[in-house]
Amino acid sequence: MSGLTLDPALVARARELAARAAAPVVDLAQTHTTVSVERAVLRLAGLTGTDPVTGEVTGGRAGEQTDRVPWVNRVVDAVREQVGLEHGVALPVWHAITSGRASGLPELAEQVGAGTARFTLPTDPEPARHAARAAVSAGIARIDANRARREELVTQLGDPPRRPWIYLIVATGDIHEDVPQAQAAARAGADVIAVIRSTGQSLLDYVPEGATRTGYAGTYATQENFRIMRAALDEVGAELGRYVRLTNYASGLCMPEIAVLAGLERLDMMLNDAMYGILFRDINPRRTFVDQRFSRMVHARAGIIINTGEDNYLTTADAVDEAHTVTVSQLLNERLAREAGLADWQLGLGHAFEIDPDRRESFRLELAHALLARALFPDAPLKWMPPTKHMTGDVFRGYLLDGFFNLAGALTGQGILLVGMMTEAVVTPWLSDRDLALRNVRYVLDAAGGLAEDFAPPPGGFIDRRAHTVLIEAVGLLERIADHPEGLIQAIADGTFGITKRSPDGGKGLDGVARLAPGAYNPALELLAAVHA
Amino acid sequence: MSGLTLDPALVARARELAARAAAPVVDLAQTHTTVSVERAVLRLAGLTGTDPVTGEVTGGRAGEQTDRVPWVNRVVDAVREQVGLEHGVALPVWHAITSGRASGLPELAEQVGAGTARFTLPTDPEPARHAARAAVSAGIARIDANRARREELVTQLGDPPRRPWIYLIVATGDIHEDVPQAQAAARAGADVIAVIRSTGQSLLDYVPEGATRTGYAGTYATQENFRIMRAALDEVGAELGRYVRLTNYASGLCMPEIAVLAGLERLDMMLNDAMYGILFRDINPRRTFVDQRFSRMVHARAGIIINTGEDNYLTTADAVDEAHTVTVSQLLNERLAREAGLADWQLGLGHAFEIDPDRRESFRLELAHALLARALFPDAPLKWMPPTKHMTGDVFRGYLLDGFFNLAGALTGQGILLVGMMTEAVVTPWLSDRDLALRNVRYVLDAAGGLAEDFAPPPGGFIDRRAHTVLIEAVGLLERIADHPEGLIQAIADGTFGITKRSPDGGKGLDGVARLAPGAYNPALELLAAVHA
Amino acid sequence: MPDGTIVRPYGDTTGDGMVQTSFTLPVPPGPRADGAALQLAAKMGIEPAMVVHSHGIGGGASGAEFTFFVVYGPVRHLVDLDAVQVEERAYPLLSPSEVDAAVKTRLRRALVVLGACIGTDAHTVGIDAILNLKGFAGEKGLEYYRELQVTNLGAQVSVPDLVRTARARRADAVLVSQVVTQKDAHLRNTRELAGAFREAMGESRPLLVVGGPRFDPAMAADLGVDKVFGRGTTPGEVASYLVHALVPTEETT
Amino acid sequence: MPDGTIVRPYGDTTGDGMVQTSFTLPVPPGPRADGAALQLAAKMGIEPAMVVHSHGIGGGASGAEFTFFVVYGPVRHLVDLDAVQVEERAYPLLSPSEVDAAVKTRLRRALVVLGACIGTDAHTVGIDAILNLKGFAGEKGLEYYRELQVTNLGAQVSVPDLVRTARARRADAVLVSQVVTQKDAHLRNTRELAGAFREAMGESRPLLVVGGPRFDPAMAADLGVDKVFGRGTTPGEVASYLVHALVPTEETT
Ligand code: B12
Ligand code: B12
Ligand SMILES: Cc1ncc(COP(=O)(O)O)c(C=O)c1O
Ligand SMILES: Cc1ncc(COP(=O)(O)O)c(C=O)c1O
Repeated sequence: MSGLTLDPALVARARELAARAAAPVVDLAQTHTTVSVERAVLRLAGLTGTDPVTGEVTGGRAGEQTDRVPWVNRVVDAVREQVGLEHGVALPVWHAITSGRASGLPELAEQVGAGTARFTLPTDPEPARHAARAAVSAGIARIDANRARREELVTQLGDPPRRPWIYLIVATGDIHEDVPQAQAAARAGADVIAVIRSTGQSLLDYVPEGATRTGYAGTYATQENFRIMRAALDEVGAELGRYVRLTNYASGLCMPEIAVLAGLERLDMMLNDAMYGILFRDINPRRTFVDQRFSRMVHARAGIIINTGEDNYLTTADAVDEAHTVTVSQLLNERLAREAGLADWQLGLGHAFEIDPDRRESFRLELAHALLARALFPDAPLKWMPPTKHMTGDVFRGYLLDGFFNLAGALTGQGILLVGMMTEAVVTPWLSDRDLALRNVRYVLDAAGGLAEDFAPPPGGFIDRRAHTVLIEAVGLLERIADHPEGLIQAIADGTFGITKRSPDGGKGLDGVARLAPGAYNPALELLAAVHA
Repeated sequence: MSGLTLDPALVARARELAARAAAPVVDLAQTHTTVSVERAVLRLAGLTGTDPVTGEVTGGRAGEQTDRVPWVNRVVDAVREQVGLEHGVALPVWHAITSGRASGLPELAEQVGAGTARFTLPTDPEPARHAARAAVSAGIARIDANRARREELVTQLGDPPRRPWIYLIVATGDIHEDVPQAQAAARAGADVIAVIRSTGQSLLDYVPEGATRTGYAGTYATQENFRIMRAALDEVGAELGRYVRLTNYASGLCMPEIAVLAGLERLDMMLNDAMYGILFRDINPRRTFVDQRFSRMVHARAGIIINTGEDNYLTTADAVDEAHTVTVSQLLNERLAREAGLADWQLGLGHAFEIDPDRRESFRLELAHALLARALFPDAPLKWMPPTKHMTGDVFRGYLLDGFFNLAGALTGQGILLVGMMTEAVVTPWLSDRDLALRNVRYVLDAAGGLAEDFAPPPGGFIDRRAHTVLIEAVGLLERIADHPEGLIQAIADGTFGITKRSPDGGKGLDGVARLAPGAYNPALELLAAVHA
Repeated sequence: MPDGTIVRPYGDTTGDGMVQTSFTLPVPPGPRADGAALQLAAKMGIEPAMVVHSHGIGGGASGAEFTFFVVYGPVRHLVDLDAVQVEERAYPLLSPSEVDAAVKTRLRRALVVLGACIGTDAHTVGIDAILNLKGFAGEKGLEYYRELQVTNLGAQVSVPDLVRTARARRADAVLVSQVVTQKDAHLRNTRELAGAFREAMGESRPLLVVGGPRFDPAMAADLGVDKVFGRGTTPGEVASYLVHALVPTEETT
Repeated sequence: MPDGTIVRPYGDTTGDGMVQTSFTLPVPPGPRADGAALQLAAKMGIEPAMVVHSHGIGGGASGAEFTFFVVYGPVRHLVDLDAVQVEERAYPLLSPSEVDAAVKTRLRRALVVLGACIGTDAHTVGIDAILNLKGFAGEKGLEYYRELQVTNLGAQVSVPDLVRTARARRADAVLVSQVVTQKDAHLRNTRELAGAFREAMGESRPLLVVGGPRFDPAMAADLGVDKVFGRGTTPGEVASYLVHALVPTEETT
């Protein structure tokens, strides 16, 4: 494949504009904390467990385990009532411990449960800081150990034989059905297994616990489910002599906590994008941008590859008319990710094969868009998403379309290929859909993978012209965004992405945000910043 | 698409060798006649009709119309008994008429039926020659009129919007089921409709008559069936504003006669290849090579495009190991076709997408072979055949494979694309198979047809190297064939093509061949030669 | 075909009854598996059935535990077209101006329409296609209609919230979308919706209309709602239905 | 699964019974057509069925006369694995040398095998795969066996000719291939074959073995032949069967 040659000046200009457009978001994230960020700190310090929930039920059936509120929520809520969130929970919590009111986090949680816990800010923060730092370091040490273990296993078992990596979704709702399906998929050639979440989870302001069997169109993301699937994939990986990667989803109201759990259970990739939560889950922008920064710092430390959600825009907006909004979002996500300490190899920027297949030259337009992303982000893996919007119940046509999607992935050197399902418009994938889909991928990569050698879109040709048009449109849009003091936040309010408008003060979870006060302390941020600063 | 650049010297050498290898066949054809050639003469002179057959039954049910022996057979057999075939039937037949023994062909046929006909050679051949020439001219005039009519309709309705032409097979066995299916196919985008024949027909030493409903895996080729389908396609062509072409099959024991009927009923393409009959129907080589020359002269006059059968070799031989035998056969067929007066635009040389799809790089190997044919025969339409041998009952995989076959056709500029069916390994195509297949073709050509612009196999690259390897192997094989006095005929006996051995004296129909005597006369040959000589 | 009203599937000849089917059985591949597939095909009425393809799925050390099959053959069943129940549109298709005219002249006030995706379903493209100006399949959405006062509450709306809003806004019609169907979530959610409105408002409840790609329009009664729309619905159909269901046929005096 | 011997199709959960099917009905597209498809699906035991796709086929002026459907849903049927009849191989698989040894020591003469495609069927790849040296799936064909005297008559052999040759050559076994199945040609031809041999040679007829991709191995008796082989047969299976059927188990003395 002879890539595109882009005007370097134009590319530099695009990045500089992206930095300006993202600045208000970075500033926001650096000056605020959230309930989920604080809960993540307690999780790093090792606090787990739940007690029965009272009140409203979301997700699975009533009184179910997935409805039990974790202690980390109880503790953070209690601290917030008594001293507020603006200093972070670390000082009041470890002050309670260092001052001997509780032996440790578990006992403290029990006191909270019993309503006997009392939180205050220490006059001398040093002892509390010190204790907090020590506790949190333990969690970070475990994350570091997992990262090392991954590198060890990869050298031992080996990476997938070729690019793109084959990424496959499992979604029965029942972790115990997911396991055999994930293992079957790995045996059939999947390099990466993603377990998507139950439809409701990203709106839960807590992370359920335990092994779960009651998700809708997805399985709950819990630490225990992570552990079960990780073990299952390690087992099949050993059998296959190939390290099989595990993916889950951080986006939503609990990005920081899920990021921590992913690090603690050695997940390898995480869908992580505040934009997705804002646009498609109506989560409050301020809340999730703050959460996103923390969660990405954790991912950076854990050596996890993030996947962003630009592909989703094309399910609500037209893939040709709005192609440039994908490029703009990718540039902004790159900026925000780097600021949080992620390296380029960790940036699975999203894009998708979503052009109406009945449109003339649709395949070549896809190639143009895919090549543009490839040329703009040469060191990022890139997440290449299959057709979904224009898939229909005609599963034969769908199977063909997925084949051409696979071909486009091979021709344009995508890093992560999300396997498309012929039943996309019908059901969540069946065992056989996944198997047939992997056979499709195998045929295309084996038989035509090398075609990249013969693929040479001529300068000034259809593909080259289209790619440049999109880049120019993207720069134009970035200029308009960067010129506004609120930058990206305003652009979202204007409905720039996925033709969906979201205001900075609307959506779910705003009440979980607090502006940091002077002297606020977050041991995790301190420890994580230490590395990449 | 930037075609291959072949070494002109090598190409010239290949053609010169092909001419030498084909010489014995040309000589054979020029010095012999067959019962079918002579029957074709009578058909051109307008003799039709049958009477009930006695004796062994082939094809449809006993006593059925398809078992009735045509009068042309009766007459030729009678002449042969009484005066032999070596002078051709024209002189004895028209001598009987000019000398007043019969008013014309119909009465003569009745006399033959009644056993009262007497045939002798005229002492003065001129009157008989003259009458015969006049009678046959009438048939040729009708063929000329059809050719003119076709050109008229094409200018009126227009040709297909683009290349490749979409070629589709209909095969219910019942002409009255074929019609609606053919019309449905045309409406769904087919440019060319082929009605394949009942499994037994090519072994019949006569052409059945009338509208038939009892074929197996195909419908009988009869003049009436030709007429019915021609009318049906003209009707739908007018509706669609696009001339829809009709194809049938000449190969077999009756090549000359079926060629005549095709000319008389304005068919547009004919499968015409003695090699197919020899290798896959075990028809005697001498018989069918003689028949082939006459039939191709008729096609040349009728402006019909022939399709050759090299693609079939790859169903019995390996498509990679034996790729060069396809090239060799194409060069020989080109030579034999030109000698019979066909222009390059009439040469639908066959090749196929038959490489094992599980083989690495199989798709690029296909592209190499297809490009080689394209480069060797720049002015021939080329008939691009879909995967058949490696199709399985996995219809989803089959649908995908056909999509890549379609892509290969578009990338390499094939002229005639035979639409592949996902049920290839299961049943003769269903109505829905054909419809889905055409949707497949439409998607690929609309969405990716222009990709040829970006397809540029680099010199010295995988595709270029493979194409040259095949060409060199082909020249090597041609050298060995040309060096043998019996040339092609010996090569066939050696099992060179489709790993099937056929000896010059084996197979069906040898008894229908006669070496021409001095003074032999064939008015059709005379009239047809007149043009291209 | 045998007789206009009795038909059979069509492969390549009238009446041949040919169908294709594929499925997976939790049985390792082999003759026994193929036999099991034939047994199932026979129970489905496919006879003689051909297992034209089968391959194992999964299986590592233990060998594949599942087999995928493709089966072809004729079904013995006849289809009686007379017995087909179709949700025939019992009302005329009106143009936007006709809808507006009907509401204006016969209802004499704007029609209040509320739309939402309930539960945890975040798929709004469908309801948006019906409600938003942009519309669907070339037809403008209900927001385009002058006489319809439309509010689109978006996705993930809880049923209690929806009931509250409907009462507050005096909604004439509540339009609800359900796209996620796994474990019949759409059916359960719709029943919950109907129940909640019945409880809260009884007879005076607004017209309840649900839609989504996997709904069977024949199920309205069974689900306790007034109307169900399936895949490919257009805004015009919905607007026409609203007039039919909510606007008195005679001018109100 | 419920109980080892009772299983249901597997979509994404044990016991969900999910299947996919597609077919064409001679009905113009529309709600009535979809209803007809649902009726057929119900008769096949798919309930509740989802017509997830349908489009018209053909139709010019008159409009499409056919509709193609894709239907998904759960079948109510159970598959009883115990009730599955499988043509379990009732004989051991032998290696070429074992076959030769058995024939040599126990039959004490070469086994005469005749192969052909009968009727107008020109598909020889299948029979060649079984007979020719080259063989199939890595196994050498019967010609490779020292103790088997094989003649491959090729394609388009008429039944009378075949009977004549079999008698002349004192064939122990006649192997016939049938690939074209349209209008059940393969079944009719096989019955004709069996009849002709019965008539001509009665009890003393050679062993009759037929094969082809669309044959159901369970049909041998019904067709009047000794053995039927289906898709994917290997030469070794056939040779082993010949020994089993034609070679006395005890050494002949
Ligand atoms: C777009 C899309 C998304 C977008 C949604 C964006 C948005 N703002 O809507 C995003 C990317 C966010 C998304 C996310 C998910 N999705 Co989604 N998504 C789709 C997709 C690709 C297209 C749906 C669509 O827009 N169709 C176009 C519209 C116009 O058609 P329609 O919805 O059928 O609406 C028409 C009719 O049904 C009717 N209609 C619909 N509603 C109503 C209401 C009324 C009142 C009326 C009158 C008519 C009506 O009129 C409309 C116009 O004709 C489908 C796959 C597919 N191709 O169908 C999957 C699909 C619907 N998604 C699915 C899933 C599982 C999810 C996730 C839950 C996956 C996960 N666990 O992460 C997430 C989470 C979302 C959630 N919690 O619900 C599944 C649902 C499976 C099932 N049947 O249960 C599908 C089928 C894909 C699959 N095979 O897995 N998805
Ligand atoms: C190759 C081929 C041809 C070649 C045949 C060359 C030759 N010398 O054999 C050519 C190009 C000549 C050809 C022509 C035609 N073909 Co054809 N052909 C095929 C094709 C592509 C592959 C068949 C094959 O070789 N399979 C590979 C062999 C190894 O598999 P097999 O035959 O199943 O044999 C195995 C088993 O069945 C078993 N077996 C088979 N026979 C026997 C016998 C014994 C004794 C035993 C023990 C075992 C056994 O063992 C073998 C090894 O496992 C199929 C489509 C497909 N992919 O299946 C169509 C196909 C068989 N052909 C078909 C048709 C209709 C024709 C034509 C009649 C079309 C026409 N009207 O022009 C013509 C005419 C031929 C005729 N009169 O019979 C149809 C048959 C439809 C049907 N089911 O009725 C098919 C299915 C294609 C289609 N979908 O239309 N064909
Ligand atoms: C970036 C990103 N995050 C999260 C999700 C899934 O989120 P949820 O679990 O809310 O459906 C997606 C959906 O594809 C996504 O693209
Ligand atoms: C050149 C040629 N002639 C004839 C035929 C068909 O001949 P028959 O009717 O004998 O099957 C074919 C088959 O594809 C062919 O390729």
